Amino acid sequence: MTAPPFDGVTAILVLPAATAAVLAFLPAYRVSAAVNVVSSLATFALAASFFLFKPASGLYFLVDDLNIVFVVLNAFVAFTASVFSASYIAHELATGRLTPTHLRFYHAMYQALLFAMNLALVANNIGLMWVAIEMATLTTVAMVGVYRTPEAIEAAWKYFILGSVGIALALFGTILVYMAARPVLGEGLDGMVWTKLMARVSEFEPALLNLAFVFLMLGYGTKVGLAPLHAWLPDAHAEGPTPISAVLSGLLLNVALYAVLRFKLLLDANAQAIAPGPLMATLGVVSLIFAAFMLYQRRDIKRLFAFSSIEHMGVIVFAFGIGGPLANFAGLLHMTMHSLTKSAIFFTVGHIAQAKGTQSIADIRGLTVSHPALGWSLVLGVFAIAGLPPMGVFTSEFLIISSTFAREPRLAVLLAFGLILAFGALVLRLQGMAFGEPSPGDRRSTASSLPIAAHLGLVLAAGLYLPPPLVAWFQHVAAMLR
Amino acid sequence: MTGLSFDVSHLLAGALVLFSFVLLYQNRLYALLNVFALQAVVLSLSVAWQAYVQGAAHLYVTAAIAFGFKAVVIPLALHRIIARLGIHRDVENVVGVGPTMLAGLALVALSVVVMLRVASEADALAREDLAFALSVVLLGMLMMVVRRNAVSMVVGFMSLENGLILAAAGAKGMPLVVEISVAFSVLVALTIIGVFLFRIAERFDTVDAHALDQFQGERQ
Amino acid sequence: MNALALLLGGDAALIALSLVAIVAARAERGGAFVYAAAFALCSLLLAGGLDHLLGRHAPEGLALPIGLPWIGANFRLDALSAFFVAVVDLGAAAASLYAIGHGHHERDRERVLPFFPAFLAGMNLTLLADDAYTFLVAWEFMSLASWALVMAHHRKPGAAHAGYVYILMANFGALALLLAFALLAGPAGAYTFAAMRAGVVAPGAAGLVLILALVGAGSKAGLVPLHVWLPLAHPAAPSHVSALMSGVMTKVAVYAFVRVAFDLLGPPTWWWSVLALALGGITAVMGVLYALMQHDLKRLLAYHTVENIGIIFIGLGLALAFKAFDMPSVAALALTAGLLHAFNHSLFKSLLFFGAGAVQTATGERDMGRLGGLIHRMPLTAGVFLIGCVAISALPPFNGFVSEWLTFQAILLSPQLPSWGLKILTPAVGALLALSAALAAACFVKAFGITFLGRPRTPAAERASETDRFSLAAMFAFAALCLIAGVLPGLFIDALAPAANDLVGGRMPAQIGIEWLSIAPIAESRSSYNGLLVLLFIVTSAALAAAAIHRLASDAVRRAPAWDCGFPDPSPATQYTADSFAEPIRRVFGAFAFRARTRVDMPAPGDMRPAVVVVEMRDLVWDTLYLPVVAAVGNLSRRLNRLQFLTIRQYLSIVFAALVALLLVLAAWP
Amino acid sequence: MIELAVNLVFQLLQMLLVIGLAPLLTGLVRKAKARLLRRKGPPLFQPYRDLARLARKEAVVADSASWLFRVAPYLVFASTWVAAALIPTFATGLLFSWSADLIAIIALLGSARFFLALAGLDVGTSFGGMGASREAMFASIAEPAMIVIVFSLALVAGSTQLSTVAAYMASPAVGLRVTLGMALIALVIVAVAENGRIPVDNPATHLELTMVHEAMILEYSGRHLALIELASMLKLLLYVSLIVCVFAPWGLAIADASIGDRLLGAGVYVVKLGVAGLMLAAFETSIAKMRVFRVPNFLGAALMLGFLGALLLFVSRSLK
Repeated sequence: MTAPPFDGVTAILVLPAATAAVLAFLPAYRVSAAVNVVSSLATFALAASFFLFKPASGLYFLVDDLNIVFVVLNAFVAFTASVFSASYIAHELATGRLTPTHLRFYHAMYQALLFAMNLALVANNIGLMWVAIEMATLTTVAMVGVYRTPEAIEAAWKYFILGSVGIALALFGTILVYMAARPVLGEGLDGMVWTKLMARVSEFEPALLNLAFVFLMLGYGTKVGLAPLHAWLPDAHAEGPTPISAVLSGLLLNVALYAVLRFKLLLDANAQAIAPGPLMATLGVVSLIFAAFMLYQRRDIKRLFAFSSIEHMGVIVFAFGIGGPLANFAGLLHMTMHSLTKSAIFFTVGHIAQAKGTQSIADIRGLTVSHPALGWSLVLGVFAIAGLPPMGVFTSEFLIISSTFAREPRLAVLLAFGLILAFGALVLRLQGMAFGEPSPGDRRSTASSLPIAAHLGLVLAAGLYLPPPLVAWFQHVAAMLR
Repeated sequence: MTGLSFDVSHLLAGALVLFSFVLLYQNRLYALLNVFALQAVVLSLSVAWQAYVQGAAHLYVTAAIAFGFKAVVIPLALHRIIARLGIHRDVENVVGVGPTMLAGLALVALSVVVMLRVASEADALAREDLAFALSVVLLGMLMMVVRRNAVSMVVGFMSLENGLILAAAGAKGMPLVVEISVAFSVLVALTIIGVFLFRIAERFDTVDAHALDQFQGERQ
Repeated sequence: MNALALLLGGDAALIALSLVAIVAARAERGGAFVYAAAFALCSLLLAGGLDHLLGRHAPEGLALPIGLPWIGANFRLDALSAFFVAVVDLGAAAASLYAIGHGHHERDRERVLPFFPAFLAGMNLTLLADDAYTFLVAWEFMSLASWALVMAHHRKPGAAHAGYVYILMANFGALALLLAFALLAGPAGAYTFAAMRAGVVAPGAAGLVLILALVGAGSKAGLVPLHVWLPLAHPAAPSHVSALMSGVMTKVAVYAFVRVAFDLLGPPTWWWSVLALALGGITAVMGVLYALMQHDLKRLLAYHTVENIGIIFIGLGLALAFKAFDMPSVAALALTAGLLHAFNHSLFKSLLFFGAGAVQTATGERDMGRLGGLIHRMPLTAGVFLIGCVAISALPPFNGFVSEWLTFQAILLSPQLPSWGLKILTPAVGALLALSAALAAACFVKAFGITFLGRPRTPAAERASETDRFSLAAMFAFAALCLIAGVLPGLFIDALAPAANDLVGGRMPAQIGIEWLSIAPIAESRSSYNGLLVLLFIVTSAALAAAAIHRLASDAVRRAPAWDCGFPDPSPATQYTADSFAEPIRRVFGAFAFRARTRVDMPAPGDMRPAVVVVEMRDLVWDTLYLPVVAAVGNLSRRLNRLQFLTIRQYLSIVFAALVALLLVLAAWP
Repeated sequence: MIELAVNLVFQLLQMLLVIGLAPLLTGLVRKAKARLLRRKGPPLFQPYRDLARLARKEAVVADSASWLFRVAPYLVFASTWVAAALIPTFATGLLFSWSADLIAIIALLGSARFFLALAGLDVGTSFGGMGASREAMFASIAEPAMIVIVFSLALVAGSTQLSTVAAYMASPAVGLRVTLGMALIALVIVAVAENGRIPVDNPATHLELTMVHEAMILEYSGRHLALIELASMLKLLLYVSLIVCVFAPWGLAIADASIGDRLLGAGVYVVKLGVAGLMLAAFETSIAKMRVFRVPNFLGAALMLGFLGALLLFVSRSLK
């Protein structure tokens, strides 16, 4: 096996890993926060450089149009999230929820997570991808439990157990893929190299592929948070530090989704194997409608938006399941928009929780009166995520629904039903929180509002104008996803 | 592949499934651990056999890990935990043993059916092995589902993992098997440490999985 | 300088203004500034629209490289858009003018000012959009801005509920329109209106599109049973915004329906018109009945908007019918009637809401039961409000009568229709129309009589004072327009000719040429009307009578306490109230329309208990259509919510079950 | 030009004629009723005297009344007069007949009612309110009934233009139609209700709880009262002449008829009025007043009849 050329790919892996190692021994939390930001920025810069000169792909690493989108998006959100967390944790220290020791661990884990996710995204080897995703899961488990409260421990435990089972299923799927590949590609590493698999998948044993996809879909689907495998997601979002909630919703789900997409491509390329589309579409619709109903019963603001993440993951998976250039384009766009918007919302929620000193929706009232900027950005964020124009999410939902309705009217109606249901729940809660007589608690939040502004600005811009290069890129990827 | 080697590996795999059933049947914690240790031994044997048949040296490592870690270390650790927690009472099953057995049989049948759909040009050993591995995985999961006690949940998880190792070892020339088995050992270790930690931190008065849900998100 | 560019520029300026308003809201005179600017811009837009409409220019198109990639943002200005631009911006300009004065009384200025221009821009852009994406963006933008304005007084009880129902229904409607456009665009995603016009839709699909358009536009316009949000939201907003929402935004919805049904969708099928006609008729009657039962002035006006929307849709439905059977000139008559009524309604409904706003600021009351006698304190407002009432009650010589008269003329031509269903349906709709007109008159006798006439019922009403001059200016302007449109309807009918020509391929005979400026929809021998002469007759004969009596007989007047059949009661509480006025009508219609029940508890002589009358009315639409849905959603969500509180083991079993299920599927796969 | 002048003259004549004849018709009805009740009854020309006396008296206006209270009588009178003037009484070719068709005439009466009801509310007494609200209720059914009747007439004659309708009715093309019969009955019912005659309302009563029209004008006196009385007399005349010109157009002078014909037409018209008045009197004396809340059913019957007529017409049309 040839060693991968030392290039951008290695860089975006080595940099976070090294930073993680350093941060693990940095006592001063301010410094480490700064380091965290800088390193994330650097990673983002490196990732962005992929657009200019695409790194070569080797046996272990692969950089193609599909995962560049993911890598860059990840790096960007990771960067903004690090900026947010840098200003956020100070408050956590002040309130004594965290100790400097915890923070050292926290920052180290942050970079480790970044490393794991990048690895998962650029891995060309399905085994390597599997290892990376497991690592990402474990690190996030550690971060979810960082507050050490019973709730946090329980959330982490739930996440850990369900995650491990998912991991196990995914591994079994991976083994099956190898088994299917071996007769064709022969023994050894080739049987796991995605590009080689892709090249000759048409000759693989379809039955094995089907079986493999079932396990992979369930295994990685658990990470994507598709109903009914979603149980870990709300608690994990609610009990961890808010930056981590943002990272979970904005990044980790995407990484798992990326894995699913890869294997979908694999199955699509084999004529005899069952089409993965219907299964994905079904899971997507189920998640969407289920989450929409669940939204009505939420009492905790972070859980509310966690469920909205499930809902949108459903929409995205549905779009990819439906397939076709329009739907795939819409799916990619929706994924991007969702990452930006949802992380922005979680940033806002972090501020709100700090300002009001609570996460309970019932105790948050009249934000637009007591904290106008905060309140209105929450309104903006929720309307964006609820798919109201002129926000980017509307664009993707417009494309998804319209392209589906022309082909699968019933599904489109279900989709529309789920969306309006979720819309109703979100706005119901939003009005309670943003309007009316303000509730007590008007502490100012220390955290910076820059990330929020940046994200919402981007989303708004995307709704009004998508730069042609980006469009062309997405269209190319959409065609590749067929 | 000669008939003999085929039969041996077949035999060992079958034994694994058998032990999974025994695990399902077994409802005393200590006995459960012993049976699990036995299953681990059988696993290591079958992996070793695969190593011998395929002439793949790295599989011996996996076998060693399986033996050392699963058949010796973990059972001892769990013994100590149980002793510490004083929960050497019966394992309470969610459903009776009889139904569980039937469900297990059904699962094995299911996995065989699914595997038989695989066209036969994939060599027989792989197929049979996979069928057994799949049943072990499903049985392990079934065990996780039907047992309330955290220790037996861990055991179930590990037997599930045994199935994975079996499959991995059976997959001829599959890379990363060692890494994977190591990774899983880490996973299991963490699980056990988790269970152990909570006990030491005096957070939960029992390791019954129920207690872990006492807060249950936002129920008020 | 082409009109379209001008209009788009104006809209951009409005959006910019709304950004400026965020800052201006803090300044003392900020409100006046913003409204004045909005007034100027709207006048500009109005000029642009009129120029295109009256200049009979050819349609103009313009595509901007924003919005949906590979399609861009397309805009188009044809006769129809131009007409509605004129309607919208006329109303908008008046509302801005009114608000220059009215806005002073606004406490939460920072919650109103930024959204007001945005709202105007949204409406204008919707009218100009020429592709599905742009249209929906503008449409939702309009809804969003108006939602924010409804929520401006968010501390008031009920405001949150109103806003919630409103935005939910708005989104529902938008989704329906989206689906309609999706069908029109087809799987290839041809989202431009031009492509939709070119493309052909399968008959079944076309019917579906029409239904979706009816639902989408109807939910915005307030067609029964999609009207529930309207009486909640319109009154909740500040009065100048209520005027816009009721008088103007509903017209944008009408535009959406006309655009889809007459323009984008191919030749109609006859049963489409049945839908529109039936819905229109029911809406007209139900709307006015609801209105009659109200005692909140602004709610009454809002409900009455529902009635007028019904009348407009009757006109549109007739047009569809005649178009389906290829009678262009008659279709033109019906369409003109509908559009003209849309215009007229925007005039007098805005006027009435302005008046209601003036009353509210003068007395702080919206409940008619606590008003009365205002004609003495605010004579000017009373005068214009009276004109509005006469006009909306479809009484000659004002404009409301003209459009309803035209609608009647169209109905009278329906026997020429070959279809049986329509033969039977149309006279029924005509009867409903007549019924709603009569009830409307009763409704506005009540509205004006209880609010402005009689004796003040509360100190607040007694201390009322005349409103400011800007508000009066706006109201007088619209009152004048109501009269002009009533006495010279020919001008407006001819102005509408090109729009009708584009949509149904026919036009009414030119009205300007006819002697004495009267109008004749088909031929003079058949039917004609001359508002001007009627006005002249009434004025002259009234003057004659007055002169004769004053000269020949006495003109002496003696003031005295009211006689009241010899039992004068000083307490104003003995006057008829809004509810008691509507009581006879409630007894006639309420029983089946609202399940109205009246329980009278009359104590026996000597018994000291007070007598009690309890009237219970149920909103059947809400009870039968909406509550069940709400209950079902709540129920289901509660059931599903249990899934969030399982133990880890149970979650594992769910995952396990999913796995087994999928494996079974695989095993069973052919 | 001459034509125009002649038409103008006849238009004016018509206006004067209606206003001149209206009190006479009322007087005739009163007299006939009294006779039927074996009373001597007031002289035939009593209404003129009443009006004159009222007009000479000073008008007493309640303190709480507004300018509307004083303007309303003139508006009511004017719109009723205009409406009455637009109905071809003895000749069709009236100059301004095309300025308003049947629907417009109904609407004019509607505006008269509108202002009268407002005037009733203006003073702010309970009786005024009661009258206004009941009047509104009656109107809300009477007007649709009237419109539906217009539908069926218009469908028969192919026009809502009264002159055209009358001309068509006079022509032999009509024949006997069930629709017309229904329309006639319905029209009579509406006329009875609109003019507040027995059984709907009793123009002679001042028993508070039973009165409708009288309750609205309770506060009026002097010249205002005179105008309103005259207006209601005009209204009665209007309906009667409407009925006769549509259903008994004999002797009606067609547009370009000679002076002689027109005079003849006038004579015939007066006779027709007399007959109608007597019939009305007979009808009124033969039945009792009904409860207020049975009136809607009474009017509803008219509505149904008219509607039925229209439907039948559709059927026959499409069969033909």
